[in-house]
Order: sequence, then C-alpha cells, then structure tokens
Amino acid sequence: LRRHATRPPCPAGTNWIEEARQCCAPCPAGTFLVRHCSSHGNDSVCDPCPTGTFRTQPNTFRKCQACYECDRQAFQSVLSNCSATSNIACGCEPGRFRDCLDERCSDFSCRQCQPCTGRLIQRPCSEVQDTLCGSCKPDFYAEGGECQPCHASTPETCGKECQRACGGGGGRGSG
Amino acid sequence: LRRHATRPPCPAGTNWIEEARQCCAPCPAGTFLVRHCSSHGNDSVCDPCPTGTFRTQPNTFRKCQACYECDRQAFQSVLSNCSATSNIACGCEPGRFRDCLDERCSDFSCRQCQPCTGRLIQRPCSEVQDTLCGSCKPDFYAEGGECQPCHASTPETCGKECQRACGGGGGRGSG
Amino acid sequence: HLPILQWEDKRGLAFTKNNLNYSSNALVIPVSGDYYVYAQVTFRGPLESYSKTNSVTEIITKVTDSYPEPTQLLTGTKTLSEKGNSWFQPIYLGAVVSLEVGDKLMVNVSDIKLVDYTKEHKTFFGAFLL
Amino acid sequence: HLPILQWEDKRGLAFTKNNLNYSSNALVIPVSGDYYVYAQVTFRGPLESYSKTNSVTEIITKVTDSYPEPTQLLTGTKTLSEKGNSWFQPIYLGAVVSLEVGDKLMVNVSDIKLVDYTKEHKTFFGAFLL
Amino acid sequence: HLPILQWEDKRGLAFTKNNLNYSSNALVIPVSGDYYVYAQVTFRGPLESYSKTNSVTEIITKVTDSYPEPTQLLTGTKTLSEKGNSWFQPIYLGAVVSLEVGDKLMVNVSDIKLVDYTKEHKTFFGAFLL
Repeated sequence: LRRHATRPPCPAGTNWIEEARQCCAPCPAGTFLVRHCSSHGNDSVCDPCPTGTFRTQPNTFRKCQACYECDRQAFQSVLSNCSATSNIACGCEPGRFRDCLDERCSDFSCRQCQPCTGRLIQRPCSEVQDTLCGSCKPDFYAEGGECQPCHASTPETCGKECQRACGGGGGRGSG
Repeated sequence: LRRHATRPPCPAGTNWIEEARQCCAPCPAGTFLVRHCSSHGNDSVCDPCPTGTFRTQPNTFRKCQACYECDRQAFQSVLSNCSATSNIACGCEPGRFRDCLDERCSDFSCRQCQPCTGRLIQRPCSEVQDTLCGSCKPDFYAEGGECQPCHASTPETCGKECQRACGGGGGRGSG
Repeated sequence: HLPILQWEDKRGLAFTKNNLNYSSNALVIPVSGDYYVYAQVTFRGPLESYSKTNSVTEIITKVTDSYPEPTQLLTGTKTLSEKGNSWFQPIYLGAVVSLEVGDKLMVNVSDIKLVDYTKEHKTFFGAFLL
Repeated sequence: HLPILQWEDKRGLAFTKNNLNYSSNALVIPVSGDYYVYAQVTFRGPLESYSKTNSVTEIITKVTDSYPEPTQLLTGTKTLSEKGNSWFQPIYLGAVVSLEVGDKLMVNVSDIKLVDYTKEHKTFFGAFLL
Repeated sequence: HLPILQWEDKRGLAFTKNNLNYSSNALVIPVSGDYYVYAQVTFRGPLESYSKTNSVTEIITKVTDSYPEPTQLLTGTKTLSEKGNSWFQPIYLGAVVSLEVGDKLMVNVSDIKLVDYTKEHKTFFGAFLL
C-alpha cells in the first residue's frame, strides 16, 4: 500500500486531485469534473450536471448529487424545481400545512387545514402552521366544543350560552 | 474479465448450463442436477430432492428449495406435508380460523372461532373466516349485547326484551 | 406476485461496476459466485384515502430464466401499530447468497405507494461479489 | 445465558464454504482474520397462553474455548408496543469483527418460542472473511 | 446540522485496520475505492425531563475537505409510538459507496441524548474496502 504521501497544501482556490497528484481549479457550481487539469492547473474539463442532478458549490467531484423528489402521495407540491445548482424544494398543496417529523422538518406530511366551521379565524392556515380558530362567529353559539348557528336552535334547545349569543327568544329573533 | 460470450439460444425443452457451456435437458420436478449432460445433451444426472426439500418444476438447479414449516406455536396445522415436488401447506387447528397479516396471507395466525354462546350460528367458522353469529337462540333474550337464557331471568329482572323473547311471566313460563 | 421496485442506477450515489448491470428492474449477475446482497426500503404513511396498513413487507427475490417461479432470498416483514399521524419504517436486509451468471435480483414490496422514493439515501439496493 | 438458536446448514439457501463449518449450533472459524458477521431473526407473536412480551433481543456471541465466558459481539434490542393482534419484528445485525481460528459464533435470542423459524428467508445467519 | 456521534476506536471490540483510521469523530478513507459502510445506533428513552420523542434518525454522512457541504450517504428514520414506558429502537444501515482518499465518514443522529452508548455491541460503526 502506497505510503500516504503527505500532500503539499494546495494554493487557495484549488483542490488536491489524488489521481493527478496535483492541485486543480475546481469546476463551477452546476458542473462536475470530467478530466482533471494538466500540470499548469486550470484547464480541468467540467461538464454540466445531467438533468436530475445538481451541485450547489464549486467542486472537483466526478458526479453531481441526485435531486430529491417531492412526495406527491403525501400531498407535497414543488416550491422550486431542481436546477443544476440547487436541489428541489417541496411544500404543501393549497389548503394543507406541514406536519413535521422533527425540528429539521426534512421529512413532513401535508395535513388538511382545519376549517373552523362557525368560528372566527384567529390566524389563517399557512405552509408551516394549521389555522388557528377563534371564538364563535356572530349568530353562532358554543355548544359541546362546536359552534352551532343560532337559526338552527329552537326555544327549547336554546340553553344559557345560546341565549347569550343569539340574543334571547331563540334563533328566529333579531340577528 | 471473460467477455460475456453470447450464448446460442437452447433448443426448446433444454436449459443453458453455464459451466458446461452447452444446453442440457432439465431434471424433472422433485429432483436436482448432480452432473450436467455431456455433449449429446440428455444424459444429465439428477438426484431426488433430499427430505425437507422440494422442486415443483423441471430445473437445472444444483439444490432443491427448503420446505417451509408450519407455525405450531401459532396453532397452525399441516394441511399437506412437504413432498419432493410440493412445499408444505399450513392451515389452522380445529376450532380456529386464519387471521391474515395481509391479502397474500403468506403469514397468518390461527385465532379461536367465537362460540356464539346463546346465539344462532349464521355461518359456521371455517379455515378462512370466523363464525358469524346470528340472533339469540329460542329461549334466550338479548341483553347488553349478550344472549341470556330465559330460565335464568326472574320476574323482576325480566325487562321488555326478556318478556318478548321468553313469552311473558318470566323464564319459568312455557318454552 | 408482489409489485417490483424500479431503481435509478446512474445518478448521484447510484452506480454499477464490474458489469453487474441493472436492466428491466433487476440486477443481472455477470459471473457465478457468492454475493453479499442487500437492500433497504423506507416505508411511510398513512396515505389519506387509504385503509389502515397494518404491515409492510420487503422481499429480495431471485429470478432464473430457466425456472418459472422466483425464489425468495431475504424477507423483512414488520407490523405497524401507528395511530393516525404519519409514520416511517425502514427495513434493511442483507446476506450472502450463491448466484449463477444470468440470475436476476429484484426487490418486491407489499405496497409500492407506501415506499419513500424521495431521497436516494433512504431506499437503496446493491450487491458485491465476495 | 440466553437460549441459543439452532441452524439448518445444508438445505435450500443454506450453505457453508471455505471450511467455515457449522457444528453444535455454532459457526466455527477456520482461519484467523476479520470477518463480516451478520444475522437476522424475525420474531412473531403474541403466543396465546403467554404473558405479554414487551421486548425482543438478538445477540451474536463469540465463544473461545480458552475463555469461560462468551463475548457479546452485536446486540439488537427492540421494545414492542403491539396490542393484542399478531405482530412481526425483524432484527438485522451485521459488522466486521476480528476472530481467531477456532472461535465459535452463535446467535442468542431473548425467547426461542417467539422466533419465526417457518421460512428460511426470514431468519438467517452468516459470515465471510474480508 | 445534526449532532455527530463520537466513537471509541481503541478499547474492546473497536479496531481500525489497513490504516482506515479514526480522527476527529470521523473514519478517514486511506485509499480511493468502493467500501461497504455500515453503522448501527441503538436509541433508548424516554428521558424524564424530555418532551415526548416521536422519531429517531441515523445518517451516515461523507465530508470532503474541498466541498463545504456534507453528503448524506445512508439514512434510517423511524417513528416511535411508545407510550410512557421505556423503549429501545436499533437502526442498522449498510451499503456500498464509492469514496476518495481523504474522505471522512461520520454518523449523525437526531438526538445524542437518546443514543444508548453503554455497550459497544449495541452501537457500532465501520467500513471495509471491497
């Protein structure tokens, strides 16, 4: 086994290429190294990353990285397509928000935003958070954790909370 | 590395034997190839599969497949033993039915058939399905999802359903 | 039979060498011998409009042209007891198997829709000659 | 000690080569060196008359004649939170270990009755010299 | 990035050979080629003062001096549905990757506090040249 020759440090802006046992200028982002440079160091041959692959930084790699894919079955949508210099970015389809597996949120499913039926929306649903529902809308009264419309209540069923919210005399009273 | 010599297609009913680089007649089901044929193609030497192994089809394999075993601890029973030409087939011990892990049902446990105490049997327990219990037997009345015998009820405890099923005046009335 | 997984064999970390090549969903064995064969499948769910899954299965299978039935080489079966919210379940399999030139290796799964195909380092399949 | 699994070393996919042979429940090392040792055990349950199992363990162990105690090389321990209905849990272990000629490799499990021994591609054990 | 696991490479079963040496939390690749890289991390919990963990992740990563971003080679992510009582969850990863001399291999985990480092046969990391 060749003794691990201590390699001379490369001048700034060049990388050590083991096969060539010399320093070469790296290929720009979005490309990869096809043929390393000759002795005078900046004639490396670089090719663009094939579709479906990318490199975000200057490099002397022989291959580009494979793009991720968005999880269509989990209702993810493409925020920005994979390009030669950047990986794909995935979000959630409209009406859904990210339910992250952990803080990194590199894995997430897209859950439906809650509709807040009969409630005021305190904070609308967003890419990162579910809708925050507020108290019952006008002409709705709270009953068993739900907000029921005043007009649906009858004098017999209209309890204390209903009368308070629907202005006495059952639902058909003034708005 | 030897170039992958394109092999001439074998005449129907014979298989290509890489080592011999020639076509040989396969061994019949229940046997395996001990020595491949000489040039005139149908003098392969085949031996019967040792106990505990099988081959369902004509083949030129050097070994037979290992028989599966039935899961005695999970109350599986042997429907048909492994033979030289067929794998073992497993079912459930009497009084049990198959609770499949998935549609393929290659893995299953054997659960006890429900007894339908006090009920008519709509469909008896079978290898593949639990018993389907019907309504209460004659002289039994429904109470809290169970069927209780009429004779066990007393005038005080014999509610509406009990009277209907047990013919008024509590259990000791006519059948 | 169970659905067969398709694989990417060129981009990123994927590569095939010493003419162990990949064609029609299978690794084709170029030379007879003992190989260490391995595969990991990451399953994930639940899928909304989907009845509850109670198990996932991954099987590495061998197909020989001259034999009509595939041979199951390695199997990983895991039951799931996840309630409602999203779940992830990787299954890794690996072992030495003796293979003949021309044999084809494939990976079957209980349900293709449950396979996490989004990142190459979560689901992978390979073999090397000893 | 934990019960030791017995293995089939002739039939079907099982084979031993380059005089790595199997005797009295152990793989016997023929030549000193670094080996990649691996084993998968598929556990399944519940067993009816059985108290609820809350974990399963698989250990690959080395026994050296000259040393009274076995050495635990690789361990996989998994807790179970399965309710009632039947469960399956595969545990795969594999790593490079340096072994001496005559060393014996065995697989111990927390409970032999929970081992799914019914199919050779679900529970397997092997090693190869690097 | 995720925290990096540190490894013991001298004592007990740990060993590094054919000058695959371990320094600053990484296995340093001495010669370019294809390596079978593997690691198992046993996670355990719950930790008392700890909010409920619903998943654990293990990633084998490659760092190349000349490139500012690490490359994720292998990932195992498992959700947990353990209620209250203590749980154990091993994750094994292994595959062939092609590496250059000087590349560094590391193991990242979602949460270092959940790693069972108590026994060397429960959490381990290694690689060998094909």
